[in-house]
Amino acid sequence: MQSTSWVPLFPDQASTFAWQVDYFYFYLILVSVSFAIPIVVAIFFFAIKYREKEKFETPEEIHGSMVLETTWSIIPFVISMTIFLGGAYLYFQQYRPPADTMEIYVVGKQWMWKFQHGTGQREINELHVPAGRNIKLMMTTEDVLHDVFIPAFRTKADVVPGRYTTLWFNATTPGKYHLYCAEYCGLNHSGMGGWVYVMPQNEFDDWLAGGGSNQTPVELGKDLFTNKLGCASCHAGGQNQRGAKLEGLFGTDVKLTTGQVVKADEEYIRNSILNPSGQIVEGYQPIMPTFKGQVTEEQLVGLVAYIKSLGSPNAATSTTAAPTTNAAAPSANTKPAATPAAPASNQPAPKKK
Amino acid sequence: MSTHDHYHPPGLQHQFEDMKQQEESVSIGMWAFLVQEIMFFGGLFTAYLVFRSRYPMAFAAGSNHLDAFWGGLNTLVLIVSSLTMALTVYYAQKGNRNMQVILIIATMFFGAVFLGVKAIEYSDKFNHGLVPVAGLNHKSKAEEPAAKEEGKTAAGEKHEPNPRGEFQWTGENYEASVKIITEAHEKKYLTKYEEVGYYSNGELDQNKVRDKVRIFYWIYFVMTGLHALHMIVGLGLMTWLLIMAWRGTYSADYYSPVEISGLYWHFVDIVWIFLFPLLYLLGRHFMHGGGH
Amino acid sequence: MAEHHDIEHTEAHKEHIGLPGYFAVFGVLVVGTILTYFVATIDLDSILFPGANTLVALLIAFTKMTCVILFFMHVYWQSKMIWLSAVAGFFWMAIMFAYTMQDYLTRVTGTFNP
Amino acid sequence: MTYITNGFTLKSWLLTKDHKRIALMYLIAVSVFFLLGGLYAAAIRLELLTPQSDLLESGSYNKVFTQHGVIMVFFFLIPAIPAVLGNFFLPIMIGAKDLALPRINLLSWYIYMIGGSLTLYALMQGGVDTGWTFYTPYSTTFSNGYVMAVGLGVFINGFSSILTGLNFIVTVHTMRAPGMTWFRLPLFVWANYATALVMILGTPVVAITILLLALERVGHIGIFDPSIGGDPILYQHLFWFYSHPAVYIMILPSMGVISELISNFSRKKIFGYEFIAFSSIAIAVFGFLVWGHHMFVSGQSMYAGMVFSFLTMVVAVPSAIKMFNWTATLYKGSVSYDTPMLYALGFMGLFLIGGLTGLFLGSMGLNVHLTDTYFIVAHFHYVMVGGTVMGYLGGIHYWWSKMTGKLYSEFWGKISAMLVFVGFNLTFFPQFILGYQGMPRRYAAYPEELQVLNIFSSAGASVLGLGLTLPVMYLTHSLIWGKKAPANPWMLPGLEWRIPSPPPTENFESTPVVTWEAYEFGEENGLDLDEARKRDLATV
Ligand code: HEA
Ligand code: HEA
Ligand code: HEC
Ligand code: CUA
Ligand SMILES: [Cu+2]
Repeated sequence: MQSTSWVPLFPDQASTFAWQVDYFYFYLILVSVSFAIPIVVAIFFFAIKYREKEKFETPEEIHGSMVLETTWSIIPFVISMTIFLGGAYLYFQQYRPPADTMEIYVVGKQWMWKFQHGTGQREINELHVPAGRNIKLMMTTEDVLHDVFIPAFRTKADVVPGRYTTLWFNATTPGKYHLYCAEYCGLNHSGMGGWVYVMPQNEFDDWLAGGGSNQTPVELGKDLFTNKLGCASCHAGGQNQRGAKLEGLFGTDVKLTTGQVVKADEEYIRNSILNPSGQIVEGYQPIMPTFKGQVTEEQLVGLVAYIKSLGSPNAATSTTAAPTTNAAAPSANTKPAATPAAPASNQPAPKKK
Repeated sequence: MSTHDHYHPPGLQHQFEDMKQQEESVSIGMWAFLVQEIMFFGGLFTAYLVFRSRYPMAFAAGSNHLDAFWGGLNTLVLIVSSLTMALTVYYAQKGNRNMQVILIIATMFFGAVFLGVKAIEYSDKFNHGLVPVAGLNHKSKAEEPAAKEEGKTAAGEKHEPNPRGEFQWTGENYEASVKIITEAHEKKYLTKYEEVGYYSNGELDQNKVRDKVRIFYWIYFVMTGLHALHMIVGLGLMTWLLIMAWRGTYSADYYSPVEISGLYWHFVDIVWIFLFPLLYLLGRHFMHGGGH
Repeated sequence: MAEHHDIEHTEAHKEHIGLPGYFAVFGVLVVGTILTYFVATIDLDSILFPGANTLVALLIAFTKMTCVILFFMHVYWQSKMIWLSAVAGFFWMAIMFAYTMQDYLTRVTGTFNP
Repeated sequence: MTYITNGFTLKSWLLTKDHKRIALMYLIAVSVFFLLGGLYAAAIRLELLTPQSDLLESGSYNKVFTQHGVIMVFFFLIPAIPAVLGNFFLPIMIGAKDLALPRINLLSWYIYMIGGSLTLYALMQGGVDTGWTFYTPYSTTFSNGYVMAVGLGVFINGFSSILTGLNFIVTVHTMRAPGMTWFRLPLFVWANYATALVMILGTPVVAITILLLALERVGHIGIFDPSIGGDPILYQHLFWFYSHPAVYIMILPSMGVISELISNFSRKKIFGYEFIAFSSIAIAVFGFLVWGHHMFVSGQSMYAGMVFSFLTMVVAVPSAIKMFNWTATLYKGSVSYDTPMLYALGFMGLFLIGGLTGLFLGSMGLNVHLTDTYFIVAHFHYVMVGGTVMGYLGGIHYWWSKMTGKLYSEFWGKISAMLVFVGFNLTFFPQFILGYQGMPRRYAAYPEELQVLNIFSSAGASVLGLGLTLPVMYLTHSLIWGKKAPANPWMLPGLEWRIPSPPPTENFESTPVVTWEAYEFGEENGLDLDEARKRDLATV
């Protein structure tokens, strides 16, 4: 990760707020140090100079001093007012979006972020924005409180169910920055994050136009599955997984809550993604959200390919899909041949870069 | 100062020097307790304030269905019991045992009447499906085809079918709230929260209105419920007081338990003095005065 | 011990307004209740100003409360300490109202409920 | 006969109305909770050694930090100083035989135990995962932990706190010995009085709030749930209306202890007595007006935020006054470095950092970046552990000889005070940096680049843990093998040092008459210094 910060152990500075907040932070550190050092020095100095020399000796009495008391009430008060005013000024900037903004809609959901651009583009857990534009996020959530937090932009705001909150920023430096959920929202709170990509305007335009990727379908599917669409937050395995186990799913018979048994072929997987509530696997809750309208056909192909690559019963380790299943797929999907593209098991996760 | 084995008046606890100190302690303690009680109810009043300022019309609609007659009656009952309580203290100070006993019994009687009336009101809400918790209302079967023809249930009264005991805001109740809300809407009295809180796509939305009214009923039940709980505790206190007074424990020198219990009883009365207008009355003029 | 205690402990403790006084207070309370009921059925909001009904209802309730506190609860004759705690409770509740409402009344963005 | 030997049966303890015995019962209960909370802390730090959530998967991690917070705040820190040290010493320090309402005092212990047991039961059944703040709508609608049981535990426990506060108020008003005027009260008493005000005015609100939360959870009515017309932010208002003042419930008694320690171990009247006394009251009162600083990013109105931020700055000033007066007290004193004093000096340093970083958070523009990150975690551990726990330990050491009649090992005492100080800083200072870098709190897994600082923090926690375990060992050891304590080992003027160690049940043979000011080391205090010097030489 490239660092745009000029101080060690410091987060990147990538928005117009960043340096303001940082300078204010340094001001507070300065205030703190200039109070702390004298106090600590005084404590040490007095404690050593006036240490007990004779057991139980009684030093001279000192009476309080009104002058001192007034001084050390007024000075902190005045300084704290500068802190208040500076903070209020920054805050009003951060919380009042300017007039000319590019709006992006944000929906939080346990535990993923969904973004929608004005042009209709949708993203999950990733947000692409152009540099140098005022960007306003219109945010809400489907369930509990969440919080959009982008440290490099020094800004965050809670996302509250039942209403819209807003957040705006002007990203200055192209790069890739952390996006976190900073309001506790349950089980996978720490997994509810992703990346913000700041791009120069022209690259952003390309991206909006659907700049192609040169990943194989399985790579693409894996990327979508683990990062972009957040499938992994339910299907990643581990004891607490809420979604059905997908490893070794392809080609098996699946028992639905209706009692029906269906074969897990491409069609079935595709339907599971687009219309999850249509066929609920036995033993699971119908909580999987629909991804209809959020995945392009190309991405669907990738997802199906990836899930197939997760292994099928009659191909224990090697994940080349069994020809039988391939043949038995009367898929509406246009590119069934793309499936056994690569042995995904030794495919390293596409490093986020 | 006095040594330890001086004369101990009855009721003096060991940590105190004399009766005066004990009485002061107990009285300050009770007042501190009452402050605590005020803040306890204060949280609820804050909730009331927030939601009433958001959805005044829904609150008016909900309030109109409460029976101000019963509420007013209960206010009077409580005031009488407050008087008898005050008189109890008066006679305790005078050391008059018989009057004490009679007045405590009277206080308890009125307290019980209050609770009885509350029970009547609660059961009315239960029967009309106005308890805001799903499943805690009168469960009336979905109308049988036969009953449907008659349009009446067995009880002879028209009941909304409510098989799962859910909160109901239908029929006349709903019509009345529609009337209030539409009128306020036309005269532009609705708050901006109400504009989105009652309407979907420009149409009054029955479910949304119901939800807001349910919040009113929820506040009504929690507030009056907690108040009733305090009354019950008060009755327990009175029972104890009655026994002690019966035994002639209290005299002109030692009556602070009576006084302390009195403070509690009056406090509970004060809470009701506010609950009555806030829950039963505000918004009533919309019904009588025909809106703004 | 008495010399520094906060409560003036004299016979004042036993003071009260006597039987007629108690009944007078009782009368005020009853009248207040009936009054508040009838006022509530009049549409003061359009006669006077919006919120008048609420204001009147609360004023009556406050009067009733004050009567109960002062006379039934004997605060009128009590020490400063007791006055203070009686007032403090309500004052603190008012703080809670005021500071909570300052948020609700000044929110610019965001209505709640979809 | 001392209060300890006055009856040996279990019943004589469980039904006692003696404030000193109740205090010891609180001490035991509170320590158990502290140990448990500490174990959870250890689990947190172990998990955070690695960026992935490997030791604990996120479900368990969420429960662990929630339970750590709930236990530490509600069952350890809030009762710790008032219910243990306050209970024991407040009556003695004002020359009373007991608290004004001993039965209520015992009741408060039982309520605490019931609330605590309920919570423990809930933890054993499966625990909660809402965070100690129980934010809605997660806690009402989405969490499937034992929110109800833990909420009920906290609710019940609240009343124990209220009763303690009530008792203190009454006691300070009516039970002072002749001559013990308000301005002769030791500052520990003032601090506890101020705390008691907060307890009475604040705690009922959190009680009702939790009740509402519970009702919402069973009934699903909608007061906090926006999907049916409620407002989750109302919950936050009500919660913080108590929980901000609650942080002053935690710190004020500790500040009281520090005033005692600084003044007594400098053998000098405290500088600016009235200012310290009134600043406690000011903190208690103004502390009620700032709760919204926990909600700057919550969707609360900006203007409300501004008012809250302004007032936050205002409440910082009384704390500043205290700091300066303590420092000035050392000037031209006769400072000795006994274990309690080491804790007091440690407190000054750590609370300073904690308080100053509080200003960072109170300033809205910075708060936006810092809230819900480890900066907050560091801030509140600096004030709660660096402040309150240090003060609590200082107080326990200071009064140990009086409470138990035994002397602990000074050597080990000093070692442990140093270990705690060093370990503490190592644990929590790196968290400020982590926080500014943007590490969100309540995260079971975090980005890899933050691992180094987290390892520092976990390493520090083990030093800290060791430092805190030592006192448990040598204090317990001293109960049996410790030297017998004299009535006044440090020749101090307070009333508690004029009665035997441990005190008799009635505290004083006859009601004392106070003729000296607080912290009076001059001739007027009626103590025989030479006598003490001789005795001290004899014991060496
Ligand atoms: C013992 C407990 C304790 C104490 C005493 C304090 C004291 C203070 N706290 Fe802290 N705080 C907590 C416990 C405590 N806090 C907890 C537990 C949380 C997190 C809750 C959660 O979300 O889980 C929290 C969170 C918290 C927040 C919210 C952060 C957020 O969630 O966004 C804020 C914001 O204003 C804040 C501010 C302050 C301030 C200004 C003080 C002041 O009182 C400090 C005053 C002291 C000083 C200022 C130092 C001495 C002064 C000087 C040396 C002189 C120089 C002074 C000046 C120039 C003014 N605290
Ligand atoms: C009093 C309050 C208190 C105390 C003392 C502590 C003590 C510690 N805390 Fe905690 N902490 C909180 C209050 C406290 N904490 C709160 C309120 C939260 C927020 C929770 C939330 O987000 O909801 C929190 C959260 C919190 C986090 C953040 C979790 C997250 O957000 O993901 C971390 C991480 O490092 C942490 C660490 C520690 C550590 C290392 C200690 C160490 O200091 C602990 C050291 C103690 C021991 C090791 C025990 C030793 C004690 C004994 C041996 C005595 C036993 C006695 C007998 C046997 C009789 N705490
Ligand atoms: C909110 C949790 C959640 C998310 C996010 C989620 N799923 Fe699911 N998924 C489930 C659950 C629960 C089931 C089982 C119930 C059902 O069939 O709907 C399931 C079932 C499935 C099935 C059928 C499994 C079988 O055993 O028959 C497939 C295939 C699937 N999901 C793929 C995906 C893909 C691809 C994504 C991402 C684009 C995804 N899921 C995202 C929860 C989730
Ligand atoms: Cu979403 Cu945390
Ligand atoms: Cu706070």
